[in-house]
Amino acid sequence: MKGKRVLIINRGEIAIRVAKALNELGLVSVGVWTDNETEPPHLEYCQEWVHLEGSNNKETYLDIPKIMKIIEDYKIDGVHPGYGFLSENREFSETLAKKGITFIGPNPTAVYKMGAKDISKQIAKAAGVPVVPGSVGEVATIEEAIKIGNEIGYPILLKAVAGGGGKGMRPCANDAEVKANFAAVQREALSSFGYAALLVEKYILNPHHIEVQILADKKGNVYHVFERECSIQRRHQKIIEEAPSPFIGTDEKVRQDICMTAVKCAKAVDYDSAGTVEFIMGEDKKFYFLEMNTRIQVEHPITEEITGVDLVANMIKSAFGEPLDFKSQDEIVIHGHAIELRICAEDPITMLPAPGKVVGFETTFPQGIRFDHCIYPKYTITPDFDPMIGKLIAKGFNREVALRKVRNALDGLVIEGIKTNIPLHKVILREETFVKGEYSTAYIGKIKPQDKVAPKEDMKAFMVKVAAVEMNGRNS
Amino acid sequence: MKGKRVLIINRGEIAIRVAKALNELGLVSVGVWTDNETEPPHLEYCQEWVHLEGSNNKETYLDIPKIMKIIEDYKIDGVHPGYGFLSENREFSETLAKKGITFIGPNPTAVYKMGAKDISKQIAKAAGVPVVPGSVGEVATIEEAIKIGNEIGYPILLKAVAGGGGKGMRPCANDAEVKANFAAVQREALSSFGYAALLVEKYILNPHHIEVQILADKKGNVYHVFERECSIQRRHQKIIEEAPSPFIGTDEKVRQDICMTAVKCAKAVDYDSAGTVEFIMGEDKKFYFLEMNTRIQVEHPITEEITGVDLVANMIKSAFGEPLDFKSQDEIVIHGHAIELRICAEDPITMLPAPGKVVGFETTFPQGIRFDHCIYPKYTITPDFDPMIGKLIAKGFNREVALRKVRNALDGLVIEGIKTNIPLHKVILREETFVKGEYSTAYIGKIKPQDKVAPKEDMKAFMVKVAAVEMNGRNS
Amino acid sequence: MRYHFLNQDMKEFALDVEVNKDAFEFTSDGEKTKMFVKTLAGKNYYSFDGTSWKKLPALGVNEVLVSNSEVFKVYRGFKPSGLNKGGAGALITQMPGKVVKLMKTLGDKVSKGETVLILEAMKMENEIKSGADGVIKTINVKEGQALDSGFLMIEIEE
Amino acid sequence: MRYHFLNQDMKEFALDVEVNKDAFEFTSDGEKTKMFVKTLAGKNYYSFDGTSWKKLPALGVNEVLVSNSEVFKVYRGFKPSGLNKGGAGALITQMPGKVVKLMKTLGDKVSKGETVLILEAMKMENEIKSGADGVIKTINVKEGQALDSGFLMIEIEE
Repeated sequence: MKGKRVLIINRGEIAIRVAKALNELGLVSVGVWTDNETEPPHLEYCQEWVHLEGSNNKETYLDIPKIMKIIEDYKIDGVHPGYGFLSENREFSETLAKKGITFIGPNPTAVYKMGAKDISKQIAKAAGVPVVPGSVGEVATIEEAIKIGNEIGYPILLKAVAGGGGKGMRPCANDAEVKANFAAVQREALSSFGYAALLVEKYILNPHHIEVQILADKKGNVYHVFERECSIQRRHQKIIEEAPSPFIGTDEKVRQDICMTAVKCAKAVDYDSAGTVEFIMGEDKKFYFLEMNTRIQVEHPITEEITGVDLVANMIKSAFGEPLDFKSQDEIVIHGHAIELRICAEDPITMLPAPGKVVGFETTFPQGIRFDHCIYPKYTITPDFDPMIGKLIAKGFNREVALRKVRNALDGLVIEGIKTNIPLHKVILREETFVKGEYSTAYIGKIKPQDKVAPKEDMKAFMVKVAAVEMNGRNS
Repeated sequence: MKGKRVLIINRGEIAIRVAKALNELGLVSVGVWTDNETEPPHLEYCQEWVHLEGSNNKETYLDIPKIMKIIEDYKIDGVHPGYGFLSENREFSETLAKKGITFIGPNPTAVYKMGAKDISKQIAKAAGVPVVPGSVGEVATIEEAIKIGNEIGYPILLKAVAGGGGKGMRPCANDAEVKANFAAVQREALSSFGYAALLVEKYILNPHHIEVQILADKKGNVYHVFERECSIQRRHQKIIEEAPSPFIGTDEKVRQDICMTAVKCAKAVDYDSAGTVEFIMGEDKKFYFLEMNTRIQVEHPITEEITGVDLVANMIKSAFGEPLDFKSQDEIVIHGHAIELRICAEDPITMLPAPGKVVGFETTFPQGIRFDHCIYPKYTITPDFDPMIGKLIAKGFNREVALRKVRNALDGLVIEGIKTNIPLHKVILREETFVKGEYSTAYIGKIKPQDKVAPKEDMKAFMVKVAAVEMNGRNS
Repeated sequence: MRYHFLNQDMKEFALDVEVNKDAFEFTSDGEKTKMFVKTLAGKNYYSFDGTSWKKLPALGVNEVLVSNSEVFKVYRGFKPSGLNKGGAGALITQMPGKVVKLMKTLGDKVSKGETVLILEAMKMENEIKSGADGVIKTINVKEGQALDSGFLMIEIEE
Repeated sequence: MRYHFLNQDMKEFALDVEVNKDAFEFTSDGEKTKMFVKTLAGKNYYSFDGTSWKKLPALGVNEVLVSNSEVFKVYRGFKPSGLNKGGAGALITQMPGKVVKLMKTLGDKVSKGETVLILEAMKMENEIKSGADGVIKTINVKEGQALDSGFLMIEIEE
């Protein structure tokens, strides 16, 4: 494996994380720069720099023929896709396989099977993994919906087939509510998606998003690296993650159950890399398969922190057929607690993206903090890329210690010149139900921590900003 | 405990480490600056800065009346002494106790009992802890020495009472060698120390320096936080430490034994803070008590890394009578492996101190690295202070991973303008017996890694330095 | 030295600062506040009481200053006269973005509320609507162009 | 531009560098080596082949350059004529230190090998001995004074 040349076809903090692992393992990390990001900070960690021509993602990180050309020109042996972009693209992984290039990720069949939502659910079901109960296919009439409601038990969700993002769906608690809502959801579906067909699904109250990290080698060994709770979300995107899950807590039976179920899912598609099986868990701790992400995930660091397993390095080793760092599931144990905050360039109240240019950046962290990021003074966050610019991760002996550390770290994180969600995180980290660990995916919508963010800091904060400008001018 | 004002009467990396813990716990960290270090980097982490007048250690970090004055003037509630300076000074801890100031360390009696070498050995012996077998007091004649040699078993060490630093001591394998060497050691003792009296002590071949971390509260609960191996030493000072000990390895019986023996020692002096019990271990894995350090130690981070226990935070909590992060010994487990390299301003070949001014400083580390340091560009290392300027710590899933990470990190650590032992560490980390973990305190003397350090780098390294100067000039 | 801050809603306030070597004196609404400053090991620090110190970020002079959810235009030492030129007919970017589509050309008639162009900011498309009835007088952007915050894209003559 | 390097044993070598915008050309012992340079995100990088890049530290211009165990005086662009003034009678610090004790005063006779002053460097005392028989001509230090490396402490007239 040593000396192999690996192209990182990604940017930002994940490109840095991957480059670090490649360098450490003795491989050659090859990074790219594009015309709409000519000075990407990830090149700091890449041993070689290649120009990927183009000024938007379609011309660069998504352009398979162009990437294949670079692979040929620069004698690349393997590719790490990071997350997003081509990380779960069947065509890309198949093209690489045909050319004999190592894809640092699962085999193309696993990518395909888990990539298609309906296929992945069928596979999970066939493997004996619970999926959210509901109709098989479209539901045409109110009567049919009521029948299913009584079969699977209320509450149920009436949902547009083409739906997503909260539109075209309504919960119903009994037959009467189905009758009252059916036509309305159909109309909503038609107007929003141009297609009126509905599905019926069990409605899970105050659900938890819990996912299980999988790590597998090319010899059929599939391990789980325990779970993460990612229930703090806005716009169906995670902003805070924890490991282990405070909701599962000390219930080792449920923990074992969900983790081994994830292994079952992964084995069902002959999974052979790092990946994540996502579940939805109800208040009764019953869980249902949602999907499997066939890539390294944003929130992988919290799992690394509590288990000591270097997921990215092991993912690379797996891809090149090297043995993993462990030989049995028993070697992987949870140790302490980790919390990750996604630091995003966005308005802390509206939570809408807010690109811009960083003009000041300082960190003063306690012990036990990891900050995976791509920020530097003068860094410009363009509308082209994801607004997530860093991940602040704290590890502690227990949840209380981790919380104490991440709170102190957040107070020591200063990013000037752009809006960030730091003020929002500050509110959440001191909010009672979060501190107690008693939250579900309904958190942001119900508790509304964003309403407690002051739109503007006090006058002293402005004095500090003015002083920072004046002092900086003095020193240069 | 929150809001208490704590004076850190130390400097460098340990002052930073302590300030971080104080801030995180919600206390007020008060740091000092002196006339021979007016811009100490540790103030970056201190909330308040106090001038400790004086231009040498005697007038500053060792001046108890001056420190007591500051404590009064600045309404200080507690003091953290770090390591060195007044950390193990009985007078200081007693003076604080009288004034009702919290000393973040053990009670004065424990400091005193463990501070006096002969008393501490007696206490250990009385508590049933093995000490290195030998004569009780001075040995006047050859016959007496031979008698003891036969009692405790050869080899033995003839040793000047006043000895130290390798002078005035010779090992003897049998009666004949005692006869041959006795007079010579007496002469050496007389010429070196002005005092001819000798001791006889069991000679331990290829010994290992193994120490056990202790953490205790003020309610009589004493815990061990496992062992560290510190056998890589030069001039009887540690330069590389590991946890857990590769020599103890998977021998859980010995590990339990040495750790519980350390707890016994600590309990014998009613220990009530963080401390370390040092042992010498022979090739037969028999171990003997050396001394107890009643302070936080330089190498505490490797224990923090493998156990997840924040030693410094817990030491502070203990001092203020707060409960520790755990309630039973079982909660503390080893998880992975950690290695620490002490980065010193010294010649990498002669290993002699080499103060100077840092003119360039850059780090490019893999994941899993912790660098506790006080280095910044333009930092001047004065002859007044310890040459240790940083500690490079790697944690890995196992020793192999930790070694891989620390090796890669070391390659990414650039300090220009002063001599450092980085080139020496680079040799050791690739040297066979070290890599195998088969080394004793004889390592530096026997393997002589310093001989493999090139006195001068190649011409390309000079080109890089020239380019660094030219490019830096261009940017400013 | 007077600093003028102007937010997106054209609300403004001022902060006076007297810069000395070791301390700044601020005046806001007639109230004076002293701030001590110090440079240590290459970094800058501030203190309101002379004993408690905190780090200052190395903050480059910038026209824009962000405070939680509000963005302020900063004018150091002067207050531009034409501050309120941004009337209903001036379409100014509120955040950086990229022009996806121009719906009008020069001279076109537009009515209040009509979409004039589409601006993409972080994967989301925003319809930029005319604030007045009138005629397109100037177009300062083209499709595909990336814009900073506060950029005057289009002017409409009422 | 020629760089002269002189180590503690007065051994010297030179390195020529031609500075261009994107590349440096070095000449050492007649052999040419090209180095590419680039600035990225506020940091400097170098490459000998144009594809493999490594970070350059922000290295301030300094008179002293350290290479593992050797310390070099660096002369950028010139070679001082009086380089070899440091004869046996000139006592020059080899590392930074502090003067603990002066054993002689101006005009005192000293013989070769005799201790002239005691210099403390990192908790260790070093006796600085005369390299020649002679008379103390100049004393540039006093007790307690902290000295940099390469400082001419005392001159002895032979």
